[in-house]
Amino acid sequence: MAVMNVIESLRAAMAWEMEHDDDVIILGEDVGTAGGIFRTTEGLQNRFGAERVIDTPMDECGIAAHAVGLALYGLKPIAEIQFSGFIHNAHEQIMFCAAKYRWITGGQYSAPLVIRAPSFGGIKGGAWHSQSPESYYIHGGGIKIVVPSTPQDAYALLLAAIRDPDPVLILEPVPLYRTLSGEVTDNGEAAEIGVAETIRRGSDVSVITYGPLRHDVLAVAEELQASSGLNAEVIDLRSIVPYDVECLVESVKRTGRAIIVHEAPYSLGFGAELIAELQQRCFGYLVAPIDRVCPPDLPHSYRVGDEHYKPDARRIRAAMRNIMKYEY
Amino acid sequence: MAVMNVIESLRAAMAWEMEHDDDVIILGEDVGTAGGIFRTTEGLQNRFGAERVIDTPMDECGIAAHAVGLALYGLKPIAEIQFSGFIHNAHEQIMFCAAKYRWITGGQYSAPLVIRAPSFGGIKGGAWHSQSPESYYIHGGGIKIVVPSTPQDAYALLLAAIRDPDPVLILEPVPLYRTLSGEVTDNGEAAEIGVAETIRRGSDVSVITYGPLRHDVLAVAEELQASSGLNAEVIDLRSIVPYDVECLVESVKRTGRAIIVHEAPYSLGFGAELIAELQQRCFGYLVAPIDRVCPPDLPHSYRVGDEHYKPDARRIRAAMRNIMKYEY
Amino acid sequence: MLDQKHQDRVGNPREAEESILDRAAELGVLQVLDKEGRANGSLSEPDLSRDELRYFYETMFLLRRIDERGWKLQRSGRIAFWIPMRGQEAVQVAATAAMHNDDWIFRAHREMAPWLMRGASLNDLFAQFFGAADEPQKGRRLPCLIGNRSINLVQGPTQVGSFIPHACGVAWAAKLKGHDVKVLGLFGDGATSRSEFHSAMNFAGIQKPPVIFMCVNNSWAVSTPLDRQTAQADFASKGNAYGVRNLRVDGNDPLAVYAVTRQARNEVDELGPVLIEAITYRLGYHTSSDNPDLYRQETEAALWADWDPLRRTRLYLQGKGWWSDADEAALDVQCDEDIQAAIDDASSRDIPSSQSQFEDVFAESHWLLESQRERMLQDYQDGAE
Amino acid sequence: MLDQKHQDRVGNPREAEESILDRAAELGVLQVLDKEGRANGSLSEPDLSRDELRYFYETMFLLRRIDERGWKLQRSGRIAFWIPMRGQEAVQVAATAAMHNDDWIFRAHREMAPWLMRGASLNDLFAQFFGAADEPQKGRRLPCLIGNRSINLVQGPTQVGSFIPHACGVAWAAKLKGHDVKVLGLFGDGATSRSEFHSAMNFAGIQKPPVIFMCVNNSWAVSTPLDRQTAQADFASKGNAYGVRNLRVDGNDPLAVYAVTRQARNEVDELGPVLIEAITYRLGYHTSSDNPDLYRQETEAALWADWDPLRRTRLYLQGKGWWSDADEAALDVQCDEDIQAAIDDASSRDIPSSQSQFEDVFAESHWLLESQRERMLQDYQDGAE
Ligand SMILES: Cc1ncc(C[n+]2csc(CCOP(=O)(O)OP(=O)(O)O)c2C)c(N)n1
Ligand SMILES: Cc1ncc(C[n+]2csc(CCOP(=O)(O)OP(=O)(O)O)c2C)c(N)n1
Ligand SMILES: [Mg+2]
Ligand SMILES: [Mg+2]
Repeated sequence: MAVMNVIESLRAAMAWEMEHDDDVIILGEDVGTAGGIFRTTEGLQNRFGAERVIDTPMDECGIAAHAVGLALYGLKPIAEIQFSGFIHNAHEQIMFCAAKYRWITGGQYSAPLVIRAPSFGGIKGGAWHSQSPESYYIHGGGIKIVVPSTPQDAYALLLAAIRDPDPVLILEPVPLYRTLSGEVTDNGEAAEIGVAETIRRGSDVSVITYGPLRHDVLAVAEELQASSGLNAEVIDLRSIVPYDVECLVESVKRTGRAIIVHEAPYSLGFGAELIAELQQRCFGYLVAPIDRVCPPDLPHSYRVGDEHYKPDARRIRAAMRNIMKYEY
Repeated sequence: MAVMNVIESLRAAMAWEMEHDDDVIILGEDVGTAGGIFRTTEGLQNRFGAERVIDTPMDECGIAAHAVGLALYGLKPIAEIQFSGFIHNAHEQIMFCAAKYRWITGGQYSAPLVIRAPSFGGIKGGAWHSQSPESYYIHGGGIKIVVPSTPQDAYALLLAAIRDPDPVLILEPVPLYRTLSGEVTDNGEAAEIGVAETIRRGSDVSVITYGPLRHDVLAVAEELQASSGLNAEVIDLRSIVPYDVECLVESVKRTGRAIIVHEAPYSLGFGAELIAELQQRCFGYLVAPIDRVCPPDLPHSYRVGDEHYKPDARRIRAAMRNIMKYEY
Repeated sequence: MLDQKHQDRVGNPREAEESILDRAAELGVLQVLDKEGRANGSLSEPDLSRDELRYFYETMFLLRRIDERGWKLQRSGRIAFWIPMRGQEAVQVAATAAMHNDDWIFRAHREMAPWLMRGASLNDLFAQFFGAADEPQKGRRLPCLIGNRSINLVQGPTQVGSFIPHACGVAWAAKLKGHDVKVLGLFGDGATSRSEFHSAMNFAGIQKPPVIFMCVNNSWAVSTPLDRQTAQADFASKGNAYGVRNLRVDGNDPLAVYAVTRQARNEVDELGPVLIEAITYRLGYHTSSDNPDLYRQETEAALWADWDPLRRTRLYLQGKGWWSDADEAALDVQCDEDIQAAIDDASSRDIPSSQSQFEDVFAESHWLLESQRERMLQDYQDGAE
Repeated sequence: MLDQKHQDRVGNPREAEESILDRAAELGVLQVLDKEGRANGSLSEPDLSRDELRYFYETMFLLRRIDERGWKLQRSGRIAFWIPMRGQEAVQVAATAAMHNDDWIFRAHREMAPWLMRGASLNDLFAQFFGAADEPQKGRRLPCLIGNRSINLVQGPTQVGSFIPHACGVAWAAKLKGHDVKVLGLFGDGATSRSEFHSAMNFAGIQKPPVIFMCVNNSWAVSTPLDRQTAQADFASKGNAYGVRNLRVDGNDPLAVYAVTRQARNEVDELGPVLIEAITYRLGYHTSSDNPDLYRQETEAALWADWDPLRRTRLYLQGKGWWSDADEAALDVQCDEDIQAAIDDASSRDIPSSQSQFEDVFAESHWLLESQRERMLQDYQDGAE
């Protein structure tokens, strides 16, 4: 056990796996000599060589596409996209190449690459350095998505992603990179993809979230318990493809109320999918419509800032209070 | 009034607008000399010249990106993507350039291009020639989406798209191109974007759809009325960004039941968004969970075919019958 | 050529252009054979035996027959789609022969030679056209989009050009693993306009993986002629922008294609990747959905007829005394028989079940897919008429 | 240079490379000025008056002062971000001067000269850094991502290179409309790797719109040196792959940049687009978030110090007797005063309201955005502590 921040835990996971599996390689912009703009891969090029930790040209399409080829042959490439706001030119390569190879070849080939995408707001990043791109990678199928928000999850889910036989997109929590530390067991144990964590037990409402907001939601839940006795259950999804439907259904049936909180914009944010599924599976149990708290359908503005874009305590609190008061 | 098929009505709309507005130009692969692989732009290059009907290199990223530039300067480019399955490499250009220019420049510039994307299954097209890519263009905002499924709508919505001050994606119904004919008033009148059409009044369940399935859903509704007295309301959305929420809410509150039917895969298909919104706005009125009928989360298989992918009569019928029987 | 009505409907097909191959020497297009199949070109004859060359020709001949029968199957409605390869037989046969069987080949959409030359069966090939359940891709892809792992033949995603960096990445991986596996990536002139061509060339120039990029320039991308695809007169020299060696070869000359590809393969470890532009001509329609009359003059194909690879190869073999009319007649019969047998077999095979489409989305299915599958089956029951 | 601990942490910064400009003549890099600011180069002096040249220098000087103050504002926490332009002043000043004011300029991320030279105010520029509500982009973009329609200066989307085809498309549109409007598109060496560079060059070669592509080669893309960006030794000649004329120029020589850009503008209608590679060097950090010590030797900047564009331009002006120490001192004072005034003004302006972010998503808002806006306001009330 060691105390690590999120950057260190991600690095430890990559180092562990590179140490134990020669097929694991890293590629991306500035990941080698500079160790990545967040220093996530710092030291790895010196340790594993420039053949395994590769500085690429500034071409996200090319990074993803070459990772597909590397993976087809049997390597396990970890491709870093510098910021998830720059992933979009790789959309075709990720969703319609990597994610489809197994199916289109009748199971003959597959491209189990890992895409690391630093994501989420909170660093005054403006429209490109604050994105949550998951929705573009959920629809259509063929790629898994994990979203760790603690050092231990970062470690264990990145390991799981690397070992997974399918492509995996990992959305990393930029705002927590260095601000959140915790104990990490650096023993090469991977988490199971698809399993949520109930981080607070409660009986009044199920608040479902993922990403850095996990911490904000938890804080509001604690606060409301103290101030008003509202007893919320808080669930961190951790994986969004596939997600832990049993955990959610069990919780929502029990509480009768659900709120989804995420950083991606409203329309066709992942909340929409969760609501569609949960209203069907929990219909008779719901005493209020399922609510969602998320940014509006527009980009992140540098100067208006994170407070008025990503769900803040006020908005989470409002949703929790109002769902308890709901009457029809 | 003239009888036209969908191809002819689309062509008539473009011809009308090119005749009346010199700023309208067309670009895309094979749109000029050959008149498009579906012959939609047939004759337009001869009529309006090769400067206004432009054969481009085979580069969807470049087609969209140059259309952005042309639009920034004040032209109204209509960019054809040969099949919507080939739009994906233009995703960044469409969603993070065209759709964002107005906002990122503080309203100084905008890129009101039109993207014509032949879409939907039904021609044994396999995984790329049968796609419904709307979900990738809804999340994040900044581009409108229209989906005509009759010759008159094709005419009037394409005109509306060309005249709209914002980027518009028009998903054209490939399977209806030449199989569906109808009266079209070729008088330059555009439809209003954002308005649905209730194509069948009914009181038992609201079946909401768009695209070629409009016709399938209507047929099943008529059949079930005749065979079992089930009286379904059928709504063709026609626009999906923005969509006609008032029409939907009014209908669903009246019927108490809703089913969404579309050709895009399940997870984060547009149905998810509609359900999320409707379950909130119609909560107390719903007597059954909102259901969705759509393909599973996988691509279209050539040989398994359309019947087992896009919702067919059996699946639509089952959903309608079952929602009437729902009990909790 | 076109009547007035036709002229109003469509654009004006441009004047037929003479074959680039008529100016091969001047343009630096490498050749062994001249138009009449004589070894008169800039390259000397590669080291190929009589049997090998006969096999080249026989395979080219078979490809043409497959193409003709496939076209008819489509026209008669027995299969939904066809992608002609007529005129492009030499480049694919010779390039395949130049590679080792362990080498990976990424095909575009007109190359069936690797299938035939690497020991996969004709029956299984036709099974693909019919979408049989037991063909390697389980009947999922359009007819003619053939891929077969057992012979290291990859059919990438359907976006033209999207797989070029995959070819490069596979070669790079093989190099990192120290395997003696090279990669041949085949793509068209149109594909060079796509982003992925740019990415692949750029990465290849830097990383020097053992990949041979072969741009099969067949003069057209659907209706788009070369000068609407790029203002640069040739495709090979695009490699210079990326530090990638390159050359142009007569793609209708199997000896030349073999010679340059073989050399490229031999030298690729030492000298790095190569971009080979193989000049050929699409004699047929773009696909069964196409109508070339709208955009090109019929006379153009005639200008290429003398450069037909089958004709030239046959002349070469006859010149050597390695091919007789009797050989030709026997081959003709044999091809017809084999193809008929393949059609009979393939068309009687099972087609995939609707449930099979749920396989291979992920290595293991998950609850959501399973629930979608169950729901579909349930709906089939509940929704029966 | 690096202590052991440092070496373990990071990769090994490569050896410092001498300035490419030391080999300008040999490499065909066009120059007017030599290192010491004498008009000794391959190009003759362009037709620029004493006043114009003094204005060049004054603007370059002001740019450097802005950069220094901006950096400090960032370091002291008054603004969140800074993108240095130190060392790259000449190319942007001269290129702007060579274009007409009606011409559009697409900037990358290090060019502020158009803002200053086309009559937009210094105060408004600083207002952008502070994200003021009344700056043209409404405070939405990161500091230094400046755009201003009133002077035809476009700041495209933040994906590097994504706007290169937009520049091309604007020029194409102007040509179609018969306007005498040309376009200058500025982008870095790194941007050439992106898909959109490929698209823009390819379309430009074919359509010949009046666009001048200026690749500002500053030796680095964050930590990525040139030879990891492309195996081709220069960026200009990438134009050949697309039939786009191209040349290399000393980007730290404002006279040379002016001369070639002016000529390119004059000839662009007749001869088509040009790709100009302007060679300069990023003396500063990539951005305020960067740490160049991790990837490049400090000594490298020193090798470029003699090529500093301010130094050379000053030497040139002094050689002509057009610039004195007194001029320099006065300029220094003036810049400080103007900048201080701009900071005082800009930092006291209103910042955008939270509601302002809902503007400009579409030309007109729609029900969904409105309901999201109302819900947010309602939540602010209902969620108060
Ligand atoms: C990305 C993409 N755009 C468009 C298409 C439709 N399409 C199929 S083949 C083709 C032309 C390809 O031209 P080329 O690369 O020269 O190959 P050829 O067909 O001539 O063999 C086009 C446009 C596609 N499959 N993928
Ligand atoms: C598509 C994309 N990928 C990555 C980034 C992050 N990024 C910002 S600037 C930059 C380097 C740009 O290099 P170059 O084009 O040479 O311009 P320079 O910064 O040297 O002026 C990178 C990688 C980005 N903004 N966009
Ligand atoms: Mg071609
Ligand atoms: Mg640079």
